[in-house]
Amino acid sequence: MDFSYSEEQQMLKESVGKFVRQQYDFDTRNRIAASETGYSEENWKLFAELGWLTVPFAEEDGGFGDSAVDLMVMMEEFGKAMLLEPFLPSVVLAGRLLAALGDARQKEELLPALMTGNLQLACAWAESGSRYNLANVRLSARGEGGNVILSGAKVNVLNGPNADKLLVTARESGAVTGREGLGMFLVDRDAPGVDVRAYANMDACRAARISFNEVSVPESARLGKPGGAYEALERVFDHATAAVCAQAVGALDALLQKTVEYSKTRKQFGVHIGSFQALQHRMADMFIECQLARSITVMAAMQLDSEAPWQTRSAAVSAAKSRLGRAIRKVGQEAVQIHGGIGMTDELDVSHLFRQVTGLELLFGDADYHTARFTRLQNAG
Amino acid sequence: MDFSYSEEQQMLKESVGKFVRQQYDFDTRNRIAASETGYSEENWKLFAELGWLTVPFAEEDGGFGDSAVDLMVMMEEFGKAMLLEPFLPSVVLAGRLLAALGDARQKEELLPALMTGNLQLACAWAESGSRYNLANVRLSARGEGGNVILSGAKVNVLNGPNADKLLVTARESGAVTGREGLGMFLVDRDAPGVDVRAYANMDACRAARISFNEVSVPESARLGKPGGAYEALERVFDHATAAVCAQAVGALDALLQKTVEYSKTRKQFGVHIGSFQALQHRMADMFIECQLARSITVMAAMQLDSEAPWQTRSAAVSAAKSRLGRAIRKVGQEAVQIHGGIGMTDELDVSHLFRQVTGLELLFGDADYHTARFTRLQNAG
Amino acid sequence: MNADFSPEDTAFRDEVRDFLQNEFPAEYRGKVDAGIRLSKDEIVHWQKILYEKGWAAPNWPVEHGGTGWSPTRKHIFAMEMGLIGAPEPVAFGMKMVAPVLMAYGSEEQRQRFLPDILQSNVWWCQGYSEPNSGSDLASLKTSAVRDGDHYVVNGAKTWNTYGQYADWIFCLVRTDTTVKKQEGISFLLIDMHSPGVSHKPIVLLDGHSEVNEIFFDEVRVPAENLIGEENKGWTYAKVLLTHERTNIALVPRSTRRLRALRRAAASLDDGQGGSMLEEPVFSHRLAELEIELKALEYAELRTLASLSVGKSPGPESSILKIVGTELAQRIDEMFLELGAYHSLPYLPEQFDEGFQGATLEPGGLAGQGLAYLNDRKLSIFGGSNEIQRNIICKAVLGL
Amino acid sequence: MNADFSPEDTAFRDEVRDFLQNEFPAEYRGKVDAGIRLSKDEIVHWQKILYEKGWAAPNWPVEHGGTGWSPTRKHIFAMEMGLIGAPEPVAFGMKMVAPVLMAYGSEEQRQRFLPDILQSNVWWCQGYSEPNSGSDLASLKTSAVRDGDHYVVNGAKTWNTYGQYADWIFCLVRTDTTVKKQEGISFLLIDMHSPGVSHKPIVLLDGHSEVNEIFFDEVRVPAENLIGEENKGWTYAKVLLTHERTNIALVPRSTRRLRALRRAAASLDDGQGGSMLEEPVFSHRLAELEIELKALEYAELRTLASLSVGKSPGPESSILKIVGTELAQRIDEMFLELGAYHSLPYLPEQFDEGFQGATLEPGGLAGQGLAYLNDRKLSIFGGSNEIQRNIICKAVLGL
Repeated sequence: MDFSYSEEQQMLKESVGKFVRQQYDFDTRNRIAASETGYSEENWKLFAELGWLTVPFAEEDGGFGDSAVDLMVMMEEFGKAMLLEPFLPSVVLAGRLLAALGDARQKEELLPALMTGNLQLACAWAESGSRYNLANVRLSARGEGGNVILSGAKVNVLNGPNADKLLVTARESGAVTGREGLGMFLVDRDAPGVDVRAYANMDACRAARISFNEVSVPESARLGKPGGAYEALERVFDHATAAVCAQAVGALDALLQKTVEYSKTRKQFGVHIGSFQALQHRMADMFIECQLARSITVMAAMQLDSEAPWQTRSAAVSAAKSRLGRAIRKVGQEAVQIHGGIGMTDELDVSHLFRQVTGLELLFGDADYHTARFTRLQNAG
Repeated sequence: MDFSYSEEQQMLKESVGKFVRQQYDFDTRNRIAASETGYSEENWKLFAELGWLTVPFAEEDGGFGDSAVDLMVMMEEFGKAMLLEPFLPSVVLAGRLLAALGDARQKEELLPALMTGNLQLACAWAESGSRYNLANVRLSARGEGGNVILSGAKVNVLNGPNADKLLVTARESGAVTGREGLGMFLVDRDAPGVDVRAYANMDACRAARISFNEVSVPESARLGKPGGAYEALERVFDHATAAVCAQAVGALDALLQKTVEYSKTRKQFGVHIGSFQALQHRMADMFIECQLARSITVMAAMQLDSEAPWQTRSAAVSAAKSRLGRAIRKVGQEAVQIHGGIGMTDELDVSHLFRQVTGLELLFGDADYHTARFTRLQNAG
Repeated sequence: MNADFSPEDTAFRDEVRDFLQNEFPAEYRGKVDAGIRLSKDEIVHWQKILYEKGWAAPNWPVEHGGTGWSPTRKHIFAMEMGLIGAPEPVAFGMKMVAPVLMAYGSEEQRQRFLPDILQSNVWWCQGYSEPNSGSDLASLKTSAVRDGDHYVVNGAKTWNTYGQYADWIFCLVRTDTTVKKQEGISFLLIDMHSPGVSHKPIVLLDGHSEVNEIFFDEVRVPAENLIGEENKGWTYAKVLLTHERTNIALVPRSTRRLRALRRAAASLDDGQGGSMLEEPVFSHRLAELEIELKALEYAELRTLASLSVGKSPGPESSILKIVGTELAQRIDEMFLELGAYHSLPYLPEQFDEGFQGATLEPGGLAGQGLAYLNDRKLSIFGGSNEIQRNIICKAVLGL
Repeated sequence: MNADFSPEDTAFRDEVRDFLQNEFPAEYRGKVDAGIRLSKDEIVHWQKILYEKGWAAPNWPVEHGGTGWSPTRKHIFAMEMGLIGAPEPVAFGMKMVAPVLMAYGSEEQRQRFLPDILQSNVWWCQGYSEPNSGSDLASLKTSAVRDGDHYVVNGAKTWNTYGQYADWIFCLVRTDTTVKKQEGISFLLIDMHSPGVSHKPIVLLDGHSEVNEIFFDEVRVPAENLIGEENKGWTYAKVLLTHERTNIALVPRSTRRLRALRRAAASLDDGQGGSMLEEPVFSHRLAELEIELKALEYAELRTLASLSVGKSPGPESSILKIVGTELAQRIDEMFLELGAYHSLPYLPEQFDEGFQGATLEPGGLAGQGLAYLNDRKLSIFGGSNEIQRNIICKAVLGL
């Protein structure tokens, strides 16, 4: 066992950390959030230049190495700064799905463009009734004259408004919740029949509700085998879930730090509120939550990079996301409460961090969902 | 709606309160706990003289009126003093069962003796695998030549070691968890085949594990109709459960009061520990728990005495016992923790109160059991 | 003790229920159910309906146009209003400044202000907190300096709920800076339309600005607008803070929301083939909240009952505030969880009057993600729950 | 970062596992599984087996007979010991007084005391807390007055775990009453068989007396038993308090108990026709504890790893203490709930050596009700969790 960062990881951490500290302060972030696309094209180009967009890909795909620990290092810094650029949905999620399911032609056509910052992707997986079950898909795919016709609707398509292409899960056969019969298709965001309703999520990142009204795509738009997308989907989501945990760890640390700092400057009844023992012990508990959140996120990343059976790795990820859910609830709420009224306002970054972590709490499954998944995976082992 | 005590209730409260304050201090209680029978025969006679043993019975049975609120008033005081006398198991539980199920002859024979303090009863309902489900009974009753033969074992028979007669639930027909087919029988504690293993519970009250090895009783020992004991059983247990809630309310108040007092006298780091805000806020939360516990216990008692359908009344009792379970956990643990090491010791009443409430937390069903029962009853309504 | 309503109270409940069914406009009810905020005009219109019925001020004494109801009836009325989602009278006039006027105002002040409050002709807001005072209310700095027949007011107030709608504000102002902080405070009524008064909306977690900062720049206030004696304002404010905190436990609101939660859970998929109400862990937590609500409801009823026999509510209201707000927040959490991805969209505008688009969320979930965010205020505003715990420690436990 | 054990560490784990399977006496294992306490003789016997193997002191440096293991191997060893239920070396000698001797004792003291600790020839106990000191350890009053070549000790110590078995006690005593309370304390070793030493068992919540009060009445202690300098004892004790708190998180123990809980739940009826493990709410909570244990285990591993690169553990050990003890207590709560009526009997004697009767509880539940009671101590002793939170506030958060 080894808990130290490699030299490359140390460099990555410093590089990302330097960027967010120097070029991503709260005001800058607010300006980006208010812009048309909700992210900075300039930053995106910079990420590509710095090679960050290659991190979640294997070397044979032209990537940096696809290590969950590398990703953790980056996501933590992104979380601290509440990064708006669609690294998670476009690269970690959709990009890795493409790498996992695409054939040589598809990968050659798209992955280099993605890694050089010239292509935006989005994954459309969730539906109104699916909750967090990746296999719960009603959107249908049926063959018609050599083409595939997609009909249905997706919700919470992260980066949907800005994506050039969508990776869409579709039911080809089997029951609504069946793992078999799930297909994956590449669809142009502007294709006829694709109706995008764009909005912002709590964390100010852009998302969309997308309807597919008899959208026709060629067979060559299929990713992977017919009806055989589920396994790769689940594994890619495990990686993305671990990345979300790391993002939350960074954000929770920021919430704790800002709360402690505020408590040392804010005076009430003639003394700093940080001198009230009742608040002190609650901040100690916030610190404990942050440390446990970090520890279990490290575990998930290390396990993902290990040789353990997939079931063990998935269980580790679910353990982490479940625990993060509880840590987010506690640290987030306490940060706002200890700040008092000012912590409720749009003016202070605390309220934005709180919204970010609340979104992360639900993304890819909340604490209850992942506790149940952990039990299922562990008992199967 | 009316939340005030009647004059009689006020008198009852004062009479019981005076007794426990003047004649039931901690040392006296410890002496009684260490005695052969674990309760005071003298006190029992006094209770009879004061008419307390008639409280849970209807006037037509020679009782005081069978009001849940009356019972609440008494049990609260008993809980404060950690009363050892078997009022709950012998009178509230077994006595009321007898009143509910017995025929005129059985009642005439036994109820007056019970109310004058000359008879001790116990109810044997729980079994090793039954948990809190009253209907889960494996102990079998089969007819044989006009007699009934009982075979099986009961656990946690409160007052079992001191009871003259046992009221025993037995499976006459139906599945192990069936409500139909449940019979109730009066058995002499000394009857052949009855094997009593006596011990003390956490609260120092005596209990027994009792085996019934082919115990033969006449048909006249049956209480109620063949296989028809369940409904009365459940209702009597609702009353007994509300009484347990009231007992816990008294004990929790005592725990809070002792903790607050201790915090005002115990010095650490040169000041009273009660001046530490972190402890203050935790004591405020203990107070809140005590108030909510009291409020919901009042609700259960008032509902039991109301004209509401039984389902509503039972749901109120389960709501109360569920909430009490949580209050007990919190107030009990905090009382010990805030006392520190001294709260762990046998010398201080706090540890005995903690053991008492821990027992009450489980008796007749813990928080989870009653939360589930509440849901079931409410959804059926 | 007796849990049953008397036949008269039962008849009263039926009367209230019928009245609300018939008179609370269906259009408003639809908006409330869909999470859309009522406009000022709509709220005022509804209050005038209550006024016509004689029910505008359940807690006022009869001589000022109140109802004279027993605590049981007040409870019944509040519960029925809450269950149907009808907005309560805006508290700042009806529940906050009015009792102060009745207790400490001059006869002239009462006649001048109370009728307009009762008839909802005038909208009040509260000027207590300041940007730097927080829970330490008495440290307020807004100054009122006597100048002939006027006070000249300078300073800023914050967390003014609905300040943008208000015609008048009741303020705590500092009239003496040379004495202990509590002793130099006066209670002053200020016309919001006076020159020098301005306000700035504060955007909160849910993207809305229901609260404001109010600025006073050389505002001249007639001295006749002073309540009671100069420098006695803290006493009046404190009495107000412990009294008249009816419905602080939010029982009717939480009752309505828990019922809505149960309905929504029954209609939503759990993603595995069942409904969320059948999901055992979710359903267990829901039951725990329903049980907590019962405990809270009876705690409130017991408090009301002890009031009716002449005792003061005192620190009991701190319990109701703490438990009531924390329960309301836990209900919000359950809605947040129930919504899953439907809880994420941040579209404050869809709950404004006049929003044209379709909401994103399925039935029962509209705005619940935002409600979770916004209701963090419950444990902060109105005397933070930390302050309430301090009150319990001091007033009850003697710590 | 790398989660996998190296092949060498895997081989080491197998060696430890085999050794424990073969050498930890089956009789002892049966007792531990049934919740029966091992006697002093049995514990000493087991420690001597470890000594023969060279594993008696995993954390000691090699020159004193320790193992010189890496943090990973120490972790493996502690985990395997915990999983089989083998008692750890009694901490007072091995983990508490020994490091102080190594750091601050004279060469003569080391040679005199360390070998007997290593070989478990001598049983130590701790004399820190006093009846009136509690968490405010430095307020201790037991006095040691120099009289020629001796100190004369008077006073009382409390919460002495296993004081009834001990041959020696290490004590904090006051040698100067004229200075700041921390500055007049010395660290003294006292032979428990000296005239004037007596002890009184303290019965705790579970009916047992594993702790004692120790009284010193004019006890004459040779001055050569003083560690380091007079009046510097607080420094030595403090170093001890933050260092060498290995296994403070109770990870191996909690791992074993959670596995036992899962096994027991699978075998016990839920009263409704299924097993308790199938009961969804129970099973959900169980999973939450298993997840908490993983977080704790990695928190501990991260702390150990940072130690191995030369950093001091410092306040991290406070986190491990708080989370570890609270998790252990939550496991106890689950056992309590699982047992239902089987958790109620109060029969301390059935877990003593030599108890003849049959236990009352079905398999897996023996003594769990008492364990719940007894383990309330975990958050009180060893520096209460309140004190640990204070340490975090001061040392980490700068509050």
